[in-house]
Amino acid sequence: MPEWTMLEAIRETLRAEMREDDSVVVLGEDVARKGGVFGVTAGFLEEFGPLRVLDTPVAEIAIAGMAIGAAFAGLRPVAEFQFADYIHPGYDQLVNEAATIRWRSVGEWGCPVVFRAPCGAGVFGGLYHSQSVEALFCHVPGLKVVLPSTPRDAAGLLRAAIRDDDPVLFFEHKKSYRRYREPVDADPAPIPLGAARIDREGDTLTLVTYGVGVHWGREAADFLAAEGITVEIVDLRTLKPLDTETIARSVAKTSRLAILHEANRTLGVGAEVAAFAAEELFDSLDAPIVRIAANDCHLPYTGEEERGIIPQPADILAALRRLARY
Amino acid sequence: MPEWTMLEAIRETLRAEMREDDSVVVLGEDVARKGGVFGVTAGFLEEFGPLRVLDTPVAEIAIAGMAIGAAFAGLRPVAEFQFADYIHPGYDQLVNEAATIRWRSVGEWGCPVVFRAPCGAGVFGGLYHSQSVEALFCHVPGLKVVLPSTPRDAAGLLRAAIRDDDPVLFFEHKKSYRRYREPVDADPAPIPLGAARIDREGDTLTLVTYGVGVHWGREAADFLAAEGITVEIVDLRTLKPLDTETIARSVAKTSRLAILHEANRTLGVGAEVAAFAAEELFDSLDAPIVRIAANDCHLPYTGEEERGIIPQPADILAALRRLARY
Amino acid sequence: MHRYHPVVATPLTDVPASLGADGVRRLYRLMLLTRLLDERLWIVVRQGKAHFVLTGRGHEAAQCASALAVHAGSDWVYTYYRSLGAAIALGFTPYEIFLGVLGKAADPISGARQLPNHFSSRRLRTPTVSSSVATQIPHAVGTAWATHLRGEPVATLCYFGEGATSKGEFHEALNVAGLHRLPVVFFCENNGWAISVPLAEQVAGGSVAARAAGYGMPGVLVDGLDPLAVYQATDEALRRARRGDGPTLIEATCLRLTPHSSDDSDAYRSDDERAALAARDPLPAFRDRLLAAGLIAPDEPERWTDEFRASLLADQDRADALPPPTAERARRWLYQEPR
Amino acid sequence: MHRYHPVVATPLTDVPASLGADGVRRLYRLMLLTRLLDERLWIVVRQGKAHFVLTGRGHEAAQCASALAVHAGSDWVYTYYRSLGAAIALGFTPYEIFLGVLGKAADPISGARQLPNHFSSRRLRTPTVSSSVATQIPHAVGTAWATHLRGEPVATLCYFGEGATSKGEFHEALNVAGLHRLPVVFFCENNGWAISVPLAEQVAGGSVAARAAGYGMPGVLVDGLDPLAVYQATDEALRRARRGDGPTLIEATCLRLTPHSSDDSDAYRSDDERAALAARDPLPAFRDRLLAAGLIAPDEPERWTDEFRASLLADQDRADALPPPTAERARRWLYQEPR
Ligand SMILES: Cc1ncc(C[n+]2csc(CCOP(=O)(O)OP(=O)(O)O)c2C)c(N)n1
Ligand SMILES: Cc1ncc(C[n+]2csc(CCOP(=O)(O)OP(=O)(O)O)c2C)c(N)n1
Ligand SMILES: [Mg+2]
Ligand SMILES: [Mg+2]
Repeated sequence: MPEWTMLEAIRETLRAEMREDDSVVVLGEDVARKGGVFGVTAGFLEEFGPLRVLDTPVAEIAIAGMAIGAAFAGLRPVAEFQFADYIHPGYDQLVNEAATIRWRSVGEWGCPVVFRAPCGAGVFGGLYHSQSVEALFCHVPGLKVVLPSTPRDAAGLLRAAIRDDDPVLFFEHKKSYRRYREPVDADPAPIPLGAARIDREGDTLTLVTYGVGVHWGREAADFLAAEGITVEIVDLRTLKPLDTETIARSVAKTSRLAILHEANRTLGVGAEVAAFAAEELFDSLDAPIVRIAANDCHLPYTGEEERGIIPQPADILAALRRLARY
Repeated sequence: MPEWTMLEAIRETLRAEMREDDSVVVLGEDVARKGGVFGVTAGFLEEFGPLRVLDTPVAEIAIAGMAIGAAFAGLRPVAEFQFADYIHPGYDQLVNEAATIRWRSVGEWGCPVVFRAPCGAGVFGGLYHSQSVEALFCHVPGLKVVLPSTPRDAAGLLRAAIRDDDPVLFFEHKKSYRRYREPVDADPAPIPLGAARIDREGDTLTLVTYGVGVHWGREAADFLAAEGITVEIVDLRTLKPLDTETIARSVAKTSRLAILHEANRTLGVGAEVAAFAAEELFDSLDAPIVRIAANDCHLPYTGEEERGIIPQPADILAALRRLARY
Repeated sequence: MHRYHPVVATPLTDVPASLGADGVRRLYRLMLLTRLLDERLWIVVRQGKAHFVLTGRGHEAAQCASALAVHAGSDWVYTYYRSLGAAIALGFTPYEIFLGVLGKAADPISGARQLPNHFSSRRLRTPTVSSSVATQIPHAVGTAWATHLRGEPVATLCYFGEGATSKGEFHEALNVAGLHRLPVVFFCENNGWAISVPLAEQVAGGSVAARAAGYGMPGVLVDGLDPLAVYQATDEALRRARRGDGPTLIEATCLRLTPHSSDDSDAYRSDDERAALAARDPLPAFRDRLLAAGLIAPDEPERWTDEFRASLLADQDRADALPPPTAERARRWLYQEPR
Repeated sequence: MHRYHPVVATPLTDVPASLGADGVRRLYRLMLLTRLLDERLWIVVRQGKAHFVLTGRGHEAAQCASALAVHAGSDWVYTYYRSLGAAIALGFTPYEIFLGVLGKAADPISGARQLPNHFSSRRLRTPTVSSSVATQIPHAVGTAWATHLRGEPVATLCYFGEGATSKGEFHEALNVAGLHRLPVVFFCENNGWAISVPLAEQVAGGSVAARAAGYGMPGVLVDGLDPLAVYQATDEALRRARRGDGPTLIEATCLRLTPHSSDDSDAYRSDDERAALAARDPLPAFRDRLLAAGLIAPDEPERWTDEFRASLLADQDRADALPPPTAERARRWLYQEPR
């Protein structure tokens, strides 16, 4: 089994899908000649040619809209937004088009498109290369939203996303791209969309998180283990649909729920998880729910100021300790 | 005091602001010759001329972007999106531009623009004339989001929004436009953005809602009063920033919280209210939080099918009864 | 650089070969049927049997003639909410349209989820379109990319109004089509109004067809009241596309003989303006040309009118007898269902 | 309909009157200062003292000359992330730019919140711009609407790259400017590349200036390596705008002599291509013209270079001594603060 970073896992899975299925195509800014700004599609132009690996103009409406139109004609496009921050110009095509096609045609047409976008902060990118935008799509029926944390998950989820018959937003945290390598099946089994994963088991409290939050959570859990606090980490993997069953099962065991994400707190994914728990798991909860999230702010160029917004290790530890001891 | 519908209150307040302050201008599709598709700006072209009441092409990026640019130059534009459903093409200008201008210029520039849009269902408008999109903006720092339920509130909130130095999304539910008349001060005091209002007092449970939900809530409360259940209705009025203090005060009294909105449940505004309560009011709560909201779906042309999505009076009553008796 | 060129009215002695005399008769019948259906739909709304209607009265020549140039079921077609005539010419039936307008579950287009006349048919390769103006234009370019990539000798035809040309979608899509010489024909029905906003405040420069030059593609201005000129222009453009010679932008000047929709008062246009438009109605003009050329018999227009009226009433009744969708259906097809 | 016309290189004997010999010397000094600052900034990044830089090497002629035609502080200017030379010519100081690049709280442009070189100054009527390509173009049109409405005799100048012309923003904005003949000048710096995508896959038809005709405004193609031609074209366009004669679209051909940014490998261009570009560097060319015309003395270029280098190092050191922003500051100015 090859050892891959998340970036490699995404590249190789995408490549394998394109080899296997002629209808899988790639489009976006700088995806061909340059192979993408992070190198996700490096080498694709040479292997699959300029029509299946299409360098588009700087035109996000066209990227999203063409992917949809190509899907009408039977392709399975994987469209790249260069950064999640630049998905907003294509928002109408995602929300008013991709999300509604199957429903508005009572099942006659579909939209099997994967919209990929690197997201997340910590790279000195300023407010236009740092955003976490996933929650902006979770309110919209008809979409699916995925955000993997590990190389293995990325491979299995991307495969599932490409094979899914509905539009999937597939976000990739830039700080997870090269975080570490792990053995990944080069022919990975698709991971069903909508299935969370228990990243590690624990009894004291449940930490629901995803993406880079999983890594933050692991670090915190390692720390807290020494204090006798065992954290059960639920990696959501898919943010829409939400795997409420796995959350419920974990909370039934721990009776304490914390939610962690890099995205802004207000109406972040954590709000939905908390609301679900406050409705459906109320009687299992022994303590207030805790959300650990960005401090509702744009993100700056400097690391110093960014620390005033994004949850820091000490914040996470303190919040989890408080919850454990409530 | 004149008796106005909400539509008239909005029209007359906007007119009064334009009379008082030359820098207030209006732009949008069909706002001049036609006076807007709902007549909000009827007569404005004649009074203020074609430069202050600008019929734009069908171009939502331009509507939002020009309003922002005009604000840079000292105007206070009130930009209209013809329907909330058509705000999505301008999303980038709202989220990446309007919302960030003050922050990214460390206070040197601002964006005193009101973005108006009629929203909401129940008018046989199908999926492109029925949407409730307010939650899609509440996750974004730097924006304010307002959605009034009554003529009086609409007047005071619109005045505050126009005078606010930051970008305000001002949604107007189409089913509230002509619901009823009430006396409205023709020179209304601005209602501070971020202040909820207790629409009616009650002891059994707190119903946090806004917009058309307030009217649904009133009907339900009337009904339940006969059963000895008294509902305290909190009309949020401003959805961002959220008036958590008023919510907390009411829940401290009733110990039971329901949230009602027409917008989709998942990551609707109710999710944030519920998450806040589950974090901060946990110890006051005697029962699980209840969200009453649309069933996560697009909205159809026919009333029959729409009833399968939007909370119906019976659903609201049943949910509130269950909560009261928990 | 391509310059845009106007298509001159085709004399009837010079009927396009691929259309033929039978085709011309068929074209007139389609326009007539469209018109009668259009009138019927407004009556249905006025009678309170439907909530909303939006039709293409004054666009029949442009719509029916251009759609007849399509290889239906092989070429791809993106319509818009005003495309009633194109839909009828492509093969949508009045019965299907009544099902949508009357809000019936059996509506094959959208199960009465969309507002009426948002056409969709897999059989006719007419993908579902939304009400969000211009969103279908990049879709059409994506479809053309797909057929080009697979080397299929088919074209994609994309309809929209002149108001839609003001949207970013129009520009981004035409740019890509021009860059890759994709097999797509952009067909703009310029009726001079986008709801209440006239052409002079919609299209800077005043010409949609002239924009084509900026995208390196031919721009064609055609009299959208002359069905044969429209047929010829569209037929040529579709053939160019099918044989790999790239995209075309066609601007067909039309009339909007009704308010924008049944929700619109039309108060921003004067009675005089409306009368002037009505005097240019393409339908009687084409009928008279065909009568003069002897291509239709003197009694045929009236006879056809009566026949169509009767069949439309029957269609309406048949549709009206069916049930609306149920609340229980609401969340079906949000996502793919197990097959 | 306006046709686009190329501006022919201005002979040095024919220095634009409003610029004058002193202006020409000043222009060269600004270009030189920009270039030296540019080089310094890349060194700063290479030394690990800053995270990121993006400059306009090869754009100095187009940027400095066009900005000199601005009535700074009266006209409005929208820059973009590559506008280093325009910024310097408008009146931003290298010290201010170092503050941003080095991530200092005192950065007056954005408090080091934005990536470097996202210019903003109330004094210079240069509103803050984002990294989201082309978003400033509708802003410029809105500003022009505002000044037009108030009857002010000022123009708005809006800079962007040729990649930005592919965005819907460009189209929607130019259409409105054309419709209402707003006092705005669109200045496209066409360097042939949008990161790795060349002009041939970016601009269908190949010409940005030619797009102007479709919007009913003049399009001007100018050699962006010739500062005097650029000055003349911009000066004329700004005057037209100020006197109420409407918008202009200028396309200035530039070179991108660096990678897109310090994060870019430039691997998609060959060494030969890069060498060919370097051979056309506008800076030595302009210097030699000025020397030949006797407008600058033989020793001046080197003397100025040394002076600028020294002052830049001093600016850098002065900036570097200041502190970064604090975490506590992060949420300030999200909304208006009590004054
Ligand atoms: C994105 C968007 N904005 C606004 C509207 C509201 N609207 C519906 S039709 C229309 C005018 C379109 O005019 P045009 O393209 O000329 O088509 P016509 O109706 O004249 O055939 C507008 C503004 C919409 N449907 N979509
Ligand atoms: C909306 C948006 N999409 C994508 C990007 C990423 N991006 C940054 S610069 C750039 C290329 C712009 O090229 P051009 O307009 O020619 O300007 P240049 O950098 O060549 O001066 C791209 C695609 C962005 N910043 N904004
Ligand atoms: Mg029109
Ligand atoms: Mg460029």
